[in-house]
Amino acid sequence: MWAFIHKLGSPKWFYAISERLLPWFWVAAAALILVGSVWGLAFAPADYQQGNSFRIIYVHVPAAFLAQSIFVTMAVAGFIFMVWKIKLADMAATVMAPLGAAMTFVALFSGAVWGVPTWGTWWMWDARLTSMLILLFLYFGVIALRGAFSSRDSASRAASLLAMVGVINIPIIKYSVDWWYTLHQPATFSMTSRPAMPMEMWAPLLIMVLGFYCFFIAVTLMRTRSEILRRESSKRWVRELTMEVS
Amino acid sequence: MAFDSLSAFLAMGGHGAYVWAAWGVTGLLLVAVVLHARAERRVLLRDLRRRARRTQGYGAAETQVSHQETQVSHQEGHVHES
Amino acid sequence: MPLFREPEGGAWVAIRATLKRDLVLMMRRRSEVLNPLVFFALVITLFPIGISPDPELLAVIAPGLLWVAALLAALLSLDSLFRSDFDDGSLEQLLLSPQPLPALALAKVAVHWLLTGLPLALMAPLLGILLSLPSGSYAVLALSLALGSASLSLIGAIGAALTVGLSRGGVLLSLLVLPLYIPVLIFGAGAVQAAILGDGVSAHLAILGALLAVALGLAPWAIAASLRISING
Amino acid sequence: MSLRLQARKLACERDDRWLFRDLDLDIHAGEIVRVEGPNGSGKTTLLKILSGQLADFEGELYWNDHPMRRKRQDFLANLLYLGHAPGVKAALTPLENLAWYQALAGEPDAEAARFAALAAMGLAGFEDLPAGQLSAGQQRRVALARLELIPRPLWVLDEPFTAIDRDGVAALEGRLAAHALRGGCVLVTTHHALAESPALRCIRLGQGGDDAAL
Repeated sequence: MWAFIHKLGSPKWFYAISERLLPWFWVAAAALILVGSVWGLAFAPADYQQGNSFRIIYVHVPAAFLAQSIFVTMAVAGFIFMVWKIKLADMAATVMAPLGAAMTFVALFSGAVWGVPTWGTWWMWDARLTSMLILLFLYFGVIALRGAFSSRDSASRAASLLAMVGVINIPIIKYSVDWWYTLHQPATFSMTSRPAMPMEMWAPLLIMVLGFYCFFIAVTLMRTRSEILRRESSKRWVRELTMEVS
Repeated sequence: MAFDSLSAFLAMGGHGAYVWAAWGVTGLLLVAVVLHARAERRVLLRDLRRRARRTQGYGAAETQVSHQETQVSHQEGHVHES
Repeated sequence: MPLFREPEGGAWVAIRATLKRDLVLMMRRRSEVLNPLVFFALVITLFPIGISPDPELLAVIAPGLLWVAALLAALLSLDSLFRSDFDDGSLEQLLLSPQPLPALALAKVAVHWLLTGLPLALMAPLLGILLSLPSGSYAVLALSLALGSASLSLIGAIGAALTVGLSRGGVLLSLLVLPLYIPVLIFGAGAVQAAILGDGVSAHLAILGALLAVALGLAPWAIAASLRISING
Repeated sequence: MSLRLQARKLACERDDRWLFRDLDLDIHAGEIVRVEGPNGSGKTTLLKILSGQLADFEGELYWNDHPMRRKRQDFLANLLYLGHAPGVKAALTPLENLAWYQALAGEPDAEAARFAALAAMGLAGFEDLPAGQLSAGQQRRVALARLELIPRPLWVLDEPFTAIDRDGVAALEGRLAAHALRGGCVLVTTHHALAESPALRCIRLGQGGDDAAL
């Protein structure tokens, strides 16, 4: 068991195994996103209330899912790094943060654009959007803190700790923002929570969500591989590897 | 198919601007993430290769700088106890 | 003198000594205690000037303004929480003492709250008058601030501990800490609003208390871990 | 009493270069171990690792033949560390500074002991002045008064002679020797040459200019 975990944590081993996995995730991500896009944009029926503007859901919701999942994954990776000192986990957490911030931005942007036909305004302090905005700030904090330290080890541990503190706070923030929203804006129309979406509507959504997750895994694997090369550039196996390539 | 024609598809029932803006920005960002990851890897490999070649090349030719660099692996530590 | 004596005084002695030391230190640098209060008053003065002197409008936004201004004032004083200890080397001594670090960190945070959060809470009703805060909500304002600012001090101390080793940690500190302050702000300002509307405030205060309990349970360990990271440089 | 601090295969990497590598140390009671080396060779870093402050290193530390991780509390109860910065609060008087250290170390709150420690450091008459009004050398002496005040067998001192006048240096050197003679143990970095003695041992850290190759 321990041997397995440590093998899993070995950058060299990970570099080899991820090379074989990576193409599959790229293909899966491309295929799922393509199918989901065509289905969602062209074939899914229009919403009876929102018409075709509802098709924004197929990018908004997957991005929002990913934005939250990436933060949680980042915190878990930070925990693994702090407890078992597995540097690979920290390398993954490093490359995840910007992607998570990008996804949060996508969710915010698509939500804001969606707001124009739905609410007639570019920005509404909707509970979901507000939570997303706070999540974006949390991402900025983690990225900025990592960049502020001169020692890489301290930077990693500080960022891991902040991610863990953040992930404990996310449910609290979400709950309090929901509560605050219902207090101030009772009974406004919510964009995404609706009862009983027909299958032709949610199937492409599901495909898009899966596609986004595959995309996240593929990008993280690829960038973690780069991060491994960067951090282990003085190790013999990396040197030999770069010689081989050249 | 939820649309009768291509123009209807592009118009999205009057909401075309919003739908295409949201999708467009999302698509651009995904592509940008992929391109960035690829560029990052390419630059990194180039730097690593250049560094590897430099240490190799100098070692064959002359100079002490590279001598130090390539020999390091044989000098185990620089610590002496007295 | 003997070569070695087993530490006799337990953690409690060390905590009391740390409390006393920090209190004495703060009392000798009174401006550090007064500055957040002056800042609080100043910010509150800016709003009627910037928005409108209309009492009715001010009364509507007063709970939120008071809470936000108090929160910023508390944030302002956070940067110095561990800074001087870090600069003069006391912090590494604190970390090397054979006492539980979370408890010692908690003592420092307690002093911070006592000399920042509590005075802000006591001062808020005065500023509430300036903003024509409806009567009946003054006690709730002070109480919610007193309760909430304890959570703010605890959460903020994590950020202060993470940034203490950085030369320009001030702005970064606010970036790290402010998003985490939002739940406290929501329920704190909510309590005052509920008092104005005549709703029950006990639910809000109970949630503020729950947030404080969670912060008390987790923050000391996070602060201790952060300090250990920061001392590594 | 037993007193043994060991390090095995200690290695520390900073900014892609090894400060030191494969460093084995064995420090016993009755020894004065001086860590030498040019600026930037990692003396302070080594002291911080050995005093359990830095976690970012490779290798193992042992305290009395037990892994340090498990004996940390016991180790800290035996350690007296003096860092680069004296750890003296400028706004507090020397007495108040020492009182905090006494409580932190779990010592009984004895004012007479504090007065005696300050007097031993040549600070009689300065006990009640804010430390900020003292000179740098006097502030260093306030920090050094902890050596007199708190009975700890293992002293880890980073440049303790900084800012101290000649008489003070001699007195401190005598204090280190006496501590070793009584069965204590001193780990010290200094640019000042310590007098030869059988208890004295030197550890030299190299230039540290290597590229981090494996």
